[in-house]
Amino acid sequence: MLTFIDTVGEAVAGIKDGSTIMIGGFGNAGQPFELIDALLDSGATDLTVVNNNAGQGDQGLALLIKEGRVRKMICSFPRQSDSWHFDAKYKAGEIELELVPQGNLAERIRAAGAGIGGFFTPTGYGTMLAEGKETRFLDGKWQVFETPIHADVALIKALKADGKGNLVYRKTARNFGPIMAAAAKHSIVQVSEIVPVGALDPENIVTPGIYVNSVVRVAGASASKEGQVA
Amino acid sequence: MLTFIDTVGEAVAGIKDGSTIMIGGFGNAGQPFELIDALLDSGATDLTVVNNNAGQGDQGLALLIKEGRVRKMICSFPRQSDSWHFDAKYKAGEIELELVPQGNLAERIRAAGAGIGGFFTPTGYGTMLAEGKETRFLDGKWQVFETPIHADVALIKALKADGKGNLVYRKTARNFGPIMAAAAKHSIVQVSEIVPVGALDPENIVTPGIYVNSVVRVAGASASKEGQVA
Amino acid sequence: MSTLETSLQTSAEPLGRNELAQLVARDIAPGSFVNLGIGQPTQVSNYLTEEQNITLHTENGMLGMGPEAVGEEIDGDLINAGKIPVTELPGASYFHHADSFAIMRGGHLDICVLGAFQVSAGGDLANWHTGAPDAIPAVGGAMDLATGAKDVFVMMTLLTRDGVSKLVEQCTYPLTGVGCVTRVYTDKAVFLTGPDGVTVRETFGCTFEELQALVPLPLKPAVS
Amino acid sequence: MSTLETSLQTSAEPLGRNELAQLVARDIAPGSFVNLGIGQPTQVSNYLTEEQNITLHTENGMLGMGPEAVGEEIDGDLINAGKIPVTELPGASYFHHADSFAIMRGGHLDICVLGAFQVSAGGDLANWHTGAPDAIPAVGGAMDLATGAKDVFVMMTLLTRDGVSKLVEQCTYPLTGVGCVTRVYTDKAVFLTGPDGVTVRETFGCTFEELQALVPLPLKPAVS
Repeated sequence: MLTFIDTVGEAVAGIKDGSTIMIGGFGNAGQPFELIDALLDSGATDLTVVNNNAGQGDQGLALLIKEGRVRKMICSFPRQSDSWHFDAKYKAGEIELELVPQGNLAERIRAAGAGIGGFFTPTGYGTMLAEGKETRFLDGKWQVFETPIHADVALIKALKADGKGNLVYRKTARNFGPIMAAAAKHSIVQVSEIVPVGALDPENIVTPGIYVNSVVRVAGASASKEGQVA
Repeated sequence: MLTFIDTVGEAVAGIKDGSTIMIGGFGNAGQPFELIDALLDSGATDLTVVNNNAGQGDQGLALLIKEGRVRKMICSFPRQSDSWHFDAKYKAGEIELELVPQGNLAERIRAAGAGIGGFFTPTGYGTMLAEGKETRFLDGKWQVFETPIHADVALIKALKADGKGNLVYRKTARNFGPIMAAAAKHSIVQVSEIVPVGALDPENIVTPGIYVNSVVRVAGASASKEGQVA
Repeated sequence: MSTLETSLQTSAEPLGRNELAQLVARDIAPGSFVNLGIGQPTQVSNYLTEEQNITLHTENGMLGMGPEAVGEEIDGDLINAGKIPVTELPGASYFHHADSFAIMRGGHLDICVLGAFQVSAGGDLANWHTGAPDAIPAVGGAMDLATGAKDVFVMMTLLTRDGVSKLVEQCTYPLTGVGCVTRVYTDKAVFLTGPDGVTVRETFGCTFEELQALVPLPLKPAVS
Repeated sequence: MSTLETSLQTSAEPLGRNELAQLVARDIAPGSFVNLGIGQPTQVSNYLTEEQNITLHTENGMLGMGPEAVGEEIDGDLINAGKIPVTELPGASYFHHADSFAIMRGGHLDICVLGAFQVSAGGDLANWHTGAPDAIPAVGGAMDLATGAKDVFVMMTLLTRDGVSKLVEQCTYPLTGVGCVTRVYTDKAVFLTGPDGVTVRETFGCTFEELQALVPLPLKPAVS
């Protein structure tokens, strides 16, 4: 059931300790900073977080990690020049890491939303990231068995939502949003604009409203030219 | 490599006997009638055809079947009130049928385009369409192993192509087009309009040009209010 | 939904096809995303109210499907899964076939309504193939719908033309899905199916005992 | 491409980084779809000509990527896989992450150009992890690129700072992909890797024999 919510605090209020949370974004593009800040304020802890990275600088996901709220990260690229909070927790043995090739991360999230119980992919075959995994020779190649990544909640940033929860995104900020919205039981979306039903062209909708549970408008959140791009 | 071709005849001229051909469309919506007619004229035979249906009335795919060009149909719904040519060939034992649940058909085509070697799905478990197939209990459900459907050629109808081969479709005529374009080695697309590079909004492109090999304009082919809808 | 259950009770007459469609429509929770199968289930859409705010999915690539198109509205590029021209409601969206079936297969549809040849006590569904040796098999999206939706409602007459119950201990027709049906709407009763057996929610034109006499498996009356 | 091969031949000096990028750029067939990895491979884009009509893919969701953005062009919503602001060329398209990696994983990219720690005689690639016990592993899209593209070109210096060949019989660093590299562009030579062993296409600032002395595996000179 779709609801429009006034504040990011109310939007994340139901998130329970121990939840698995998908967070959209690749680097800063598409990262729902305001929802992450609200999640930090909510006090929810013991979280498993699915994101491409493991936080940058002193904001967003990086702060959630710094404050010890994240038990486990599932991501493809945790090591960045400014991922110091993850680095510290990881070296202290205080955070678990499931490192996943980026394409497997995307495909496993997609599989969860599409009801696929597992799939074979050539990516990772013969590498340490496939150690212990089932392999099979298919279509002329050795392939590795990978399983879906489900989540309780997805936090996503989109450009606009209409009154049915249909979403459109902006440029490369689209990234993980559409597949995470489908993979999570409950998806919470921050948008910069809410438009009337019928204002989005049905041909151009990227995430149909069936995948959207909560929408909150965050003023200025589309202002993508602002701020620093790390 | 993308080429723009003047006639449907030239567009299909390279199709070899024994090829596997995906044909877009669901019922008549999105069915590339002109390309199918050209394929018929080309004389190519011993074809395996992938389509949701097995032809309707006395046109398109139905004629290809009538003329004995189709060795095998891979489809979900061959039995329609006007699928008499398929019916006759099937009852005479002159055509092979691989019957696939429609969602498996779509997902198997998608898998081919996405480089997935196989996947598990609950669809069909415990039914005669899963007989002899590997099963596995995953995510709390019994699931069936399904494999990708690859093709040599896809024949597709879209609304517009730009100079880079980017495609947009129209309403429910989109159906199998995008996934077939990705699954086939060579995709041939008939469009009603070719527009300059830059005329399509990058946010709204449904099939990126990387999946398109040949584009041919068919005058009036978008005239979807014309003709009979069976 | 409990208010509906108590208000409907046992009625004096069996339900006609339209009344059955109306009953199913009233049982669909507001805000639901629903797929209506080809044939009789399609009639349910005639009884959905604007207040219910139901979004209809058609597996050939659309959410927000409107009523059947008439006259000038008819557009060969806008059809439903039964290949009937339909219309588009405000807030609709289009997507390709794999994305459309991902909606279904990923468990995102609240309800799908399907016809059936047979439903078993355990909720097995048979609705795609008579099993006759000369029949041309055609499955379409039936297996995906049966397996993917959160709730699968079946609409059918309780008895065949020969007076045989279509609600059975075990299906004899080829299966569409295993243990997938949650409710069976018939002209004589509404049945709830599940791991605990078959419960009768309400009867139409017959008593519980008369109904039990027609159906070759143990029924339980609903406890409200 | 054969005209390029004969025109380049053996040069008197090792190639600088820019010359290497230029060489790779010249070897990319017109109309190709290409993904350039983070770091040195990104420089290849500086030498692609308009006539080549190359379409650049960035795995974070775009085809038709243009040059790095400067000044007013900078837009935080438009970045490449290295998280650098870039621009959009006419005919670009955006898609989500699964669709973007499907382009790569489905074998639709003609070429990807990657850096490497090591490449083996059989085309194994090691470019994501030093294997050091205290290193934080980070793989990103490297394994998908290595496995998915039709051709994988590696750009690297032939020798480490310590003078050890990065072209090796067997990789000692953790692998990114098995048997995936088809060409290795280095400052001292261009190598073609494949099931038949390693062929030297051209040398820069050294003879074939001098090159062979640096590399601990049997090389073959190209036969034109």
